[in-house]
Amino acid sequence: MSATLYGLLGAALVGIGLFGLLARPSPLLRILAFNLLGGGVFLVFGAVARRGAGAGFPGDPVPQAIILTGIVVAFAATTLAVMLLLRLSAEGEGRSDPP
Amino acid sequence: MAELLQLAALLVLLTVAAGLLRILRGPGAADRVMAAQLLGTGGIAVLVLLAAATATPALLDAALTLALLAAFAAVALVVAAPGRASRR
Amino acid sequence: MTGLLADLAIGAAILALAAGMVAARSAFTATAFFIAYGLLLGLAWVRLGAVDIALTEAAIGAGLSGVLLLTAAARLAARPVATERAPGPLLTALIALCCAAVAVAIGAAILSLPEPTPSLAAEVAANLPATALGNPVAGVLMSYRALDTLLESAVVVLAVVGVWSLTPPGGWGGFPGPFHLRVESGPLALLARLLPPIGIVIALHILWVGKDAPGGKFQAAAILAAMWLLAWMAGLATPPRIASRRLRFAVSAGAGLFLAIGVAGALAEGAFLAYPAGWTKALVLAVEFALTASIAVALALLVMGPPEEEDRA
Amino acid sequence: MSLLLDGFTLVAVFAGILFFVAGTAGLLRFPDTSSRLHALTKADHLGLGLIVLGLLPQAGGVLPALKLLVIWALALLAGATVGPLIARLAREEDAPP
Repeated sequence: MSATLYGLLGAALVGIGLFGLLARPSPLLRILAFNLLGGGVFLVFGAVARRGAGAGFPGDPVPQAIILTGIVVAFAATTLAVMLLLRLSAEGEGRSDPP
Repeated sequence: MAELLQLAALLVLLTVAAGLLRILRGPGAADRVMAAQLLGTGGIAVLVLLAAATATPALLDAALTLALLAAFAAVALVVAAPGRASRR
Repeated sequence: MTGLLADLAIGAAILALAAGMVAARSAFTATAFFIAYGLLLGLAWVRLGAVDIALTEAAIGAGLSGVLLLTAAARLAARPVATERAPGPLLTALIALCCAAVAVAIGAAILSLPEPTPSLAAEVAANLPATALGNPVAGVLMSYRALDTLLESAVVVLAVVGVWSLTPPGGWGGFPGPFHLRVESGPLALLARLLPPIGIVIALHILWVGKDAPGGKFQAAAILAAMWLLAWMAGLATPPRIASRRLRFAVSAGAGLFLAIGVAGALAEGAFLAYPAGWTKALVLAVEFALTASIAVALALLVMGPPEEEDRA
Repeated sequence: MSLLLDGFTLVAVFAGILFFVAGTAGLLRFPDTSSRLHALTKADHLGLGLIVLGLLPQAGGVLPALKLLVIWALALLAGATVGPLIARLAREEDAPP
């Protein structure tokens, strides 16, 4: 039962994240919304893993391992996005054009 | 005993959820930082209670990580709070 | 009964924070919501029986992402980026409708999942003794899906390269990260002196225990990165210049060793990333320690960001 | 003997919860920031402290008990560090320089 609940929570997070990504102009808010979207997808994955519990494990370890990898990769992507944004804001100061 | 500890974890969780109102509504940045700090401590309490209730010592490692990083996040919250020009 | 109530409370709190984040006016508010969301997501993962992921979410979601986004929010407040106009009410409503449709579709898929859920848990349990690891998730990460872990450590190295490539023209080869961020304030300096030693011991504990219980290299690496960042934020530790060979070797050593072991496995055992019979535990440990160190350095450098202009110090 | 320990655990844990509830109520009800900070630190330190204290007999082993104490020590350290920073932030918001 709780797995389905978290699956639905994941689906709702995907919806909210997508809305934030599309309807909010502020770029940092979009990066946050993108992380919400990712969190929702991982929750859906986690709910499937929880339903696949067996052989003495509280959850199917294969999707859990993939989610773990996904969280680290999503963080790497978020840092790149944030650094691009900061460079954009630094460039926006009307600095001298690069050589 | 285990059910009572799980009930205790639930009570702490509900308290922390109520504390979220301060984050959502808090007028100033300081209020939000405080609520985030309380949420961190509440989360640690829930994890510790669940560790005892379900006898999974792994949750203690999760609580340890949370305790370590809740402080780190709270400091970052304060350092980066708006209107801090004077502190920098 | 208490379990269901806990799930409902966690779910409602996460939804409230997510909605609050999207509707937030200031970036700082949204980021404060994001940190609270990360903490609650960790509890959700514990309820879903995935303590490994709860650890990772707490370390990376609440810790590193929070600091990264907060420093970004603070610096963007000083120099906002020109953003285009927000969509009009009609368009916003249309977007909301489509997003709701996506969410409902995924929800419907969740509700109609096949009843005997296809699961690989049995296969993992059957083959776990061969990997000499007790933690199934670590077993999957290090032997069955070792390729994923190798590619992931390569992604982290590439992210560092990507972030460094954003160095402004005058700043190449300089110290990573902005200059003015470091704050010599009393309480922060106290924490920066007391926490790192404890953090390092905890990180090593989590790495070591990760073989047979939830834990492992990514969680340990995130904690180590957080400790280095804390010392850096308090002005106690200055990272080496990005041009230094040592720093670049540290970032790429983990992935390099893992790749070397993979190739050696291909030559010796005929299959890429196959561990020779008696060597599994030793090789896995070597890779785990090397990856932890490399990923910790890489994650910290990612949060610090590229070097700044020298003259703008 | 174990009944006594269980009793102690329950009393301490629920006392800790009481502080959490009081602290959160303070956080929500108090008018200005500094009084909220006062409420927060109570809930923060005493709430978690009593819960940890109550759980020590249930820890089942020295290492878990040690972990519990380290968790509490870290929470205290965090509170001690963040408290003055929050106070400075609050004062700054009320009276910007």
